Amino acid sequence: MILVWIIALLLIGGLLSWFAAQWNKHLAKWIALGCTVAGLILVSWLCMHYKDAAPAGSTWFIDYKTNWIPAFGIGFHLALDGLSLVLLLLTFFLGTLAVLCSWTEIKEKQGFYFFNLLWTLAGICGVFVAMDLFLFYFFWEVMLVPMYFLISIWGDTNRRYASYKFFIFTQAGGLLMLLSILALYFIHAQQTGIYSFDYFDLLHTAPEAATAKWIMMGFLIAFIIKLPVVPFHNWLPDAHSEAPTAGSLILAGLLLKTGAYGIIRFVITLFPQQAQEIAWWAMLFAAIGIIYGAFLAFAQTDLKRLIAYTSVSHMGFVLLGVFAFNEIAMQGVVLQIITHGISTGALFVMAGALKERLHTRDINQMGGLWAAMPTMGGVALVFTMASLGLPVLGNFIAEFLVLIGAFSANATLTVIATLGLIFSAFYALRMMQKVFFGPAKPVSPIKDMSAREMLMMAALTISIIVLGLFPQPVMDVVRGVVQNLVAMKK
Amino acid sequence: MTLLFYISSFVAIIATLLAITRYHPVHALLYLVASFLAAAMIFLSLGSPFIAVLEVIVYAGAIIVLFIFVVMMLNLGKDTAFREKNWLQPKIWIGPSLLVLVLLAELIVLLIKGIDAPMEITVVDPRKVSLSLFGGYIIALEMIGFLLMAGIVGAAHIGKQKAKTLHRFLQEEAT
Amino acid sequence: MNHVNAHTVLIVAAVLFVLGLIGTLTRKNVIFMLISVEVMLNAAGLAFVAAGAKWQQPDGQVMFLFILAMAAAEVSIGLALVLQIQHQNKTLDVGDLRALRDEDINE
Amino acid sequence: MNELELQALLPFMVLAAASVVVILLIAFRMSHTVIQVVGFLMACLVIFSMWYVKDTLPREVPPLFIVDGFGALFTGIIIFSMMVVGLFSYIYFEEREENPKEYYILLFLATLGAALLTISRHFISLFIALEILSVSLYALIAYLRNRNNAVEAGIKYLVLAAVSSAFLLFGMALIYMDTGSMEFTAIAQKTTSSNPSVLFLVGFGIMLVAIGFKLALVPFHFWAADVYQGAPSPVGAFIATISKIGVFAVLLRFAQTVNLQHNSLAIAVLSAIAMASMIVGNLLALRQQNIKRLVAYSSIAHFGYLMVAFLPGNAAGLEAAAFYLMAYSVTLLSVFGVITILSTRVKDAEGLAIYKGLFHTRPLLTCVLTISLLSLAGIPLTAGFVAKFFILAAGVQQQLWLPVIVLVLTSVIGLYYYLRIVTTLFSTPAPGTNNTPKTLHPFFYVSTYIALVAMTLVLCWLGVFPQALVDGIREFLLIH
Amino acid sequence: MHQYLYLIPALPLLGFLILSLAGRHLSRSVIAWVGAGSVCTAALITMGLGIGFLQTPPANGVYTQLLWNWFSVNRLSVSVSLSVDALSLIFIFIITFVGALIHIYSTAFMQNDRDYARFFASMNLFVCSMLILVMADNLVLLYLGWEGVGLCSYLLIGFWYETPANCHAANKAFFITRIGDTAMAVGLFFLFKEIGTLQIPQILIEVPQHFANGANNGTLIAILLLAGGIGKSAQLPLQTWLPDAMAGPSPVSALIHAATMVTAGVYLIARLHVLFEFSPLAMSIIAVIGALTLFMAGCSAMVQTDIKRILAYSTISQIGYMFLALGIGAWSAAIFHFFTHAFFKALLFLAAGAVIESLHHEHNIFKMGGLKNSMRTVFLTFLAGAASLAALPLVTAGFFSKDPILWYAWSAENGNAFLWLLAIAGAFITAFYSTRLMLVVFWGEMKTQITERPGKRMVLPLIILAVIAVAGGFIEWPHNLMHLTLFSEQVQKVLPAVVLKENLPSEFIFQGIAVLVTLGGVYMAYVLYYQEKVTLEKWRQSPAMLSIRNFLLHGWAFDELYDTVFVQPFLFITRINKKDIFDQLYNGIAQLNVTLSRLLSITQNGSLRWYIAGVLIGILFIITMQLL
Repeated sequence: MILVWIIALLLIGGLLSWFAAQWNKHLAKWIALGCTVAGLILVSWLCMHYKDAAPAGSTWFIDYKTNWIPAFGIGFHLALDGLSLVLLLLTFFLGTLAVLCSWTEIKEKQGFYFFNLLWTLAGICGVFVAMDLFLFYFFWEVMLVPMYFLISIWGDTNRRYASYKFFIFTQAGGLLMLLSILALYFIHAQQTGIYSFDYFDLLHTAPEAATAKWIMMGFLIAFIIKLPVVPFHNWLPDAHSEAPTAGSLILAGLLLKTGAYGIIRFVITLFPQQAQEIAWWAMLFAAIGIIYGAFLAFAQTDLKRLIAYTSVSHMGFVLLGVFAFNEIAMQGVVLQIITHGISTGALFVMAGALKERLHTRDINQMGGLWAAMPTMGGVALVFTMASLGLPVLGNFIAEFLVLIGAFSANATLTVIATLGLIFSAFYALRMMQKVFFGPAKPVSPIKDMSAREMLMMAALTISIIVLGLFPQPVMDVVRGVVQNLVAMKK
Repeated sequence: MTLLFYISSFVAIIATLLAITRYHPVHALLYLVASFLAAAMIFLSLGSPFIAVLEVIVYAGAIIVLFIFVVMMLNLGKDTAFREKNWLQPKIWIGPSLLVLVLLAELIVLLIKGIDAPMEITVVDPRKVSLSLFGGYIIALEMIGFLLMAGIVGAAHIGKQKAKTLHRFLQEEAT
Repeated sequence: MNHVNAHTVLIVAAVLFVLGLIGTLTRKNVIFMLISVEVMLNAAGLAFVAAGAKWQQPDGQVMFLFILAMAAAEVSIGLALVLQIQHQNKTLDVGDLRALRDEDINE
Repeated sequence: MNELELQALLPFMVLAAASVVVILLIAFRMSHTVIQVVGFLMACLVIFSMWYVKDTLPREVPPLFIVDGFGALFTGIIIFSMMVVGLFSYIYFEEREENPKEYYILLFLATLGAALLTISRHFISLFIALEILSVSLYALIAYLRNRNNAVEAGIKYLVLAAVSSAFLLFGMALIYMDTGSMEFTAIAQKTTSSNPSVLFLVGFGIMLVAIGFKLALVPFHFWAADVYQGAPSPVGAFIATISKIGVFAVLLRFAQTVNLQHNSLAIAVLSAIAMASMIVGNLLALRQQNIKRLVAYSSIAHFGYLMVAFLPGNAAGLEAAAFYLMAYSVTLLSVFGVITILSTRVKDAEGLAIYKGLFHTRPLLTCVLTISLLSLAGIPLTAGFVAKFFILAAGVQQQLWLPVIVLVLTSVIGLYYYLRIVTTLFSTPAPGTNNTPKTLHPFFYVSTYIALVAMTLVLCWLGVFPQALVDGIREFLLIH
Repeated sequence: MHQYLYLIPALPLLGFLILSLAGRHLSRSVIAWVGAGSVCTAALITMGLGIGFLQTPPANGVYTQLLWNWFSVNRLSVSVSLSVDALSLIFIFIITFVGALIHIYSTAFMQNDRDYARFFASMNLFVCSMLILVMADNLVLLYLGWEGVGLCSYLLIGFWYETPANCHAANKAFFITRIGDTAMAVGLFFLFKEIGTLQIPQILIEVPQHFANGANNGTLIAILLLAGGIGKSAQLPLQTWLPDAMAGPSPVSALIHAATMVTAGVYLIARLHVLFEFSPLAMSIIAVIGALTLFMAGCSAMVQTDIKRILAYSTISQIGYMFLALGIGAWSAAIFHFFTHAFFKALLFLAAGAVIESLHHEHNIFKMGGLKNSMRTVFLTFLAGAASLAALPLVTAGFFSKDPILWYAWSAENGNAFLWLLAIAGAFITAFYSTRLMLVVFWGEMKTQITERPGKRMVLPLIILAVIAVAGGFIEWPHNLMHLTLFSEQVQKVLPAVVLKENLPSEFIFQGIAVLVTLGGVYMAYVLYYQEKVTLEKWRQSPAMLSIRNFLLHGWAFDELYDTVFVQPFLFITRINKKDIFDQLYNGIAQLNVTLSRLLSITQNGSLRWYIAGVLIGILFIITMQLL
């Protein structure tokens, strides 16, 4: 039931802040903040108590189910396991930050803005806990529309194009997934006579190999578009660079993760056989993505675009790890999902702050900012290093585990992927140098970070370092899930 | 009877052909009358005298007259004929006609394919017709009433020739 | 010898029908179009009567009756429209009735 | 024919009576408002009478009609749409130069035609009902005969409709010739025994021209855009919803009775037409700047989708189609409602420019329009999504992969132009475009707004809890 | 004692935290105290630890301390735990002790710099991560330190970030070392796949059982790890970053790019010696690389004009000696050379820094000169350093550490004449350029005015280092003269002793040759740069010599090579693909749709006849379908 409350909290909060904004602009912010913080507290409480909630021998801590559209065997089924728990935590953490970082940035239509923000978050939460495929698809789309509004209304100059691209890419994938879901549904019905979209029922359907491959493809395409994997990544740079700061934060920090989550939760578990058949190709594409993303990131001059391409590169590690099919890599993937969310999110927040001050995203217009804003420089350094995978910071653990796990699965591709570490150094340091080092450009005196930004950055920095030094707790939460996933292989 | 059928259908086709190719509206209408009369003969030969009569009265009588009435009203005469003349160049009508003839050919082929059945011509007299008309199909008859009503109301409304007093809001548009 | 082949009648009907179609396609003056339409309807009616005759049922004739009525209603409105057209743009040329169309948009 | 049959036909008689009543009102020089109100009441009366007779269904009215749940369901949709259209008509015509009174006669007659289509099971009734519908439509389309090319639209529709009904008749004649009966069940008995004869198929093929024309399926779709643009907005709504629903209903009934879907050839033709409609419709709408035309094209595409639900010819398909039609008509009605409200006295709100930045001036209307568009695009939280989902389900179940894939891809194309409008709505308004709310007859404004909001809420509600409606549909469809 | 092990890295870390978080609000003196203090304390603790270690050696010769369990996924479990044995103790000693001196020196050297706090923060962080590197008991933790020192070197090279050249140098350093690091990372993955653990002690135990002598995988792993070492220690072919790294402040060069970080490679190889011993190929590669590097870098050092670049190249070459020693299995000799080199090279850099500072940032030695009398102490200390670098026999530490290497290059089992020749040549070159440096800088007439003189805090470390640079060698004597092996016996607790060939000629001969060569180098430099400068002038005229000189001056044109082979292509690719080709693909699809739509809307031309034609086409289609 608590899961329903978490989602309802966001939905209702969104409506409230929309209406509240009609007569007081600031109320909207505060309501939004309140909701996200409340959610954060709820989820952290869950993290404290997940163990005693779990029924013995099951990796599912919470399981809530009720009818929705019985005519089609569609249920309203939410469930929570370690993976979902961790992702929920991430969602609310970044959600709170998203609200904070749009505190001053958003000038007009605030009510509607926060409405969309919260509903996107709600959709994401739903995706992470929905255990009914129809419901999953439902949430999958629900998180899309508000995000589309976020981009297309509060975005940057080229927002129209970006928002169309974002929406159409994801929608195309989504509809294919819907087809697959339906196909699976009917096959299951043929085999058992029970019409049900329930994840746990469909787990036991075994369509014959050929069909299964196609069905899996439907799922996979939807997810690798979201992830994204080269060559389906083109929506990402535009969307990320045009979206408002909070939008980029959520896109990079959470929306991409839904793709990863989908692959882990559905592709691998529903089609273990087929997934392994295509493992080699998947890892190949992952390696290509890592290198390709890094190359493009190096070439960019638009700061946010640069960061966006780094995400393309980093998400490659997720794909690589997932299809390595062993516990180490899988753990790495989970960590990568979290740490990348934090580090890239932080970079986007920074980019947003810079844009607020300099009114440009072009790194050729920046330079020598360290003198003016050493604190931000320091923070930027931390997260630059995070994105090139420096030890002590969480990303290192994630990438190290992914690679060391993947190496035993497929050495050559892993080595190619590892080259990504070199290129990541290239773009990361280039960004650092272009923005903060070098001779200071004559710009009007700019202030260093405000208290609010300090707070956000402190939160992000601490979390990334803590994850780097003490990742074990996270691993323990997801261990059960991961072991089941790996067990699928047999 | 059969002979009558063949002759009249021949006449009908010829007349129709002429009807659709005339330039002058009135000529066209006259040929149309001819073809309708021929059609009436066909009906007769198919053993439905009632319909034959109606064909003559309603079609040739009422509808065509309506046409002619309008033609007169708009006095479409020589100039229309002339415009039609230099409009109906072969390059205009060849293409569509060919397509349509292809369609005809296909239709005929398909019709031939079907099982052919010589049909005994026995006269179905007006009595039977009116029985079914006022028996089973009475509701249809009422519906036809509404159909005609719609026709009348519509025609009445659209046909209204108000002196061109535009609505007050349309002045600037008119100028 | 007092019978006609069903096909023969149908073919005659088809020919008439097709002639009407040609008329609608090729003629430019609205009145001629309406005339051609009448031809087509008449042809259809012929087919019905033939079918009725084949099964020796009155239904075919009844149908023809209805067709007749429908034709009348249609023609009345059609001619009313013709009047309007002539009244508004002083010609019955369908070629001139092209105000409603996709104009070329270049985004 | 006994009184039971009469009783079964009661709603339709009331409907017919309504038109007569309106004539009388006109005769007594009643005002527009009175006619409007009385018309509304008559519509309610129809609904009530339908509830009244519902329990006695199904009932045959040989030879022409069968009043069963199917018919009742679609008649219900039609009447509902008619009421909404009537509501819009008031504010639309009140400020037009034409005397709006005959309009209501024609409106009722057209509705009667559509309603009779849904229950007819005989070629004669089919034909006459169809003609009632179209003859009144000729007049309705050209109603404002002095402005925005109404007459042109009228003549185009008239000629094409006449041609198509000629085709219809010819096709019917062939089938009659083949089977010796014009009554669906009788035809079915003749055909199901053997696989249908050539003549029958040719006949149906030729009839398909008329059906395709009325449903604006490719390649009989050319008229749609022009007519939508030329006709008054409420009439546009009428064409887009009521007439199509009626025709689709009769098509469904015919196909069900002679179970057409078991004939591979028919399926091939129909699916070809369906796919063509989806592709062409969406592509045509892609760059369209005139919102009326855009809606026309998108409705071409939507009936393409609907054909996908028609193809399986099983219960699931039927339900999907019914649900889709409901969602679709509600959505389109609200779109046309917005257009009607935004139309100024001088001109209908066609150009997309009018809608630029509407969110700043008319937030409520914007929300209505946005949700409707999203529903047309089939985005969750709206009825359109569930409807599209049902259709996909029906298609996938029958493994009509090709049409289904085409559906998916084209609806992705479709997404683009819906989003285009939505983005326009939310973009910053162009300077100088201030469409001030109208001040005339506030009561009808309020009621129109209420209607719009209500329909929007219905859309969302159906999008989240479709179960109730699905049950309702099933319950109705079981009555036969 | 050893329960305080964690304090050694923790103290500098603490200093780093304080300075980086609160640095901008502290006064310079406080910063100085925190920055230098933390390291000095660490040094003292190390002393204590060392004494304890020598007096009462631990059971298995290792102090270990488990701090916390870092992460563990099924068979991979990594803990943050420190372990100290003789080898790492030597390194820790150098790091903390030399580090402390350099910190003290810097408090004065950086006195007037704006980012005083940032400097010390970075330095402390460096010391911390370097300590972690050498104290790590598993390779992941070692990698952590490894990357950490890389980061610090990046930050400190680019310390004066306003000048783009510095940033460029910093990036270059980071990139090139990163290449090595990545190879090393792959090595770790491979090692884990093969052996299933990354704990150093286990590895040392497992390897012998796992790899038969010269097993391919073993060699591969060894080479991958070696690549890491090469990158960090600026050996061929990854040496090009070090000369540019001189862009950083002199203390940085002294600490990072002379004494400690660049010898991390040496440490890594020594630490995993078992792995290398089991693959002869890897060993010989190390030796060859070392020999070549020491020769080529030495040649470049001969012609440099920038005082710090001279020292940089000599550093490369000296590390080349260490690699040579490692390659031929003379482990303790290598470590001993590292030991002495740390002192005299740090000394040289600091002294050079003092000189540069006094001549307001003049780097070119030919603009210096005649400082012999004006800067007495600096001169003397520098002399000590240079002598030790040139390995003047018997009186300098350099001799004692380099001589064994020369000898083993011939005599050790896998040593040979080729290596020995290169080593000898290197010795000659070294002597030559150190003498040249001395002569040009301190003799001759004065060219630049001295602005300020080094203060006490700068001189003191110089003196201390100078003393060690001279006397430090006496703890280890060659076998043939007074056999004293205080150092190597400690080292040999960890590392095996060198294996010699059979029936060798007397070691004296080789020592003699070495001495002669060295003195020859000195004399030649003396002739060329002091007695008759005319010959030099003559050479300067001849284009052949000039081109050779330039070639050497640019470090054998490695930069140009890499630029054309790697950098430019990369930049080219990224530039042409800036606008993501796949975008074109998708835009193409979009365009296609738009075009289709345009075509279709032509059919909506409003002509009624055309519409009827549409109907006709439709029925034609349907009927044709029926026909078929």
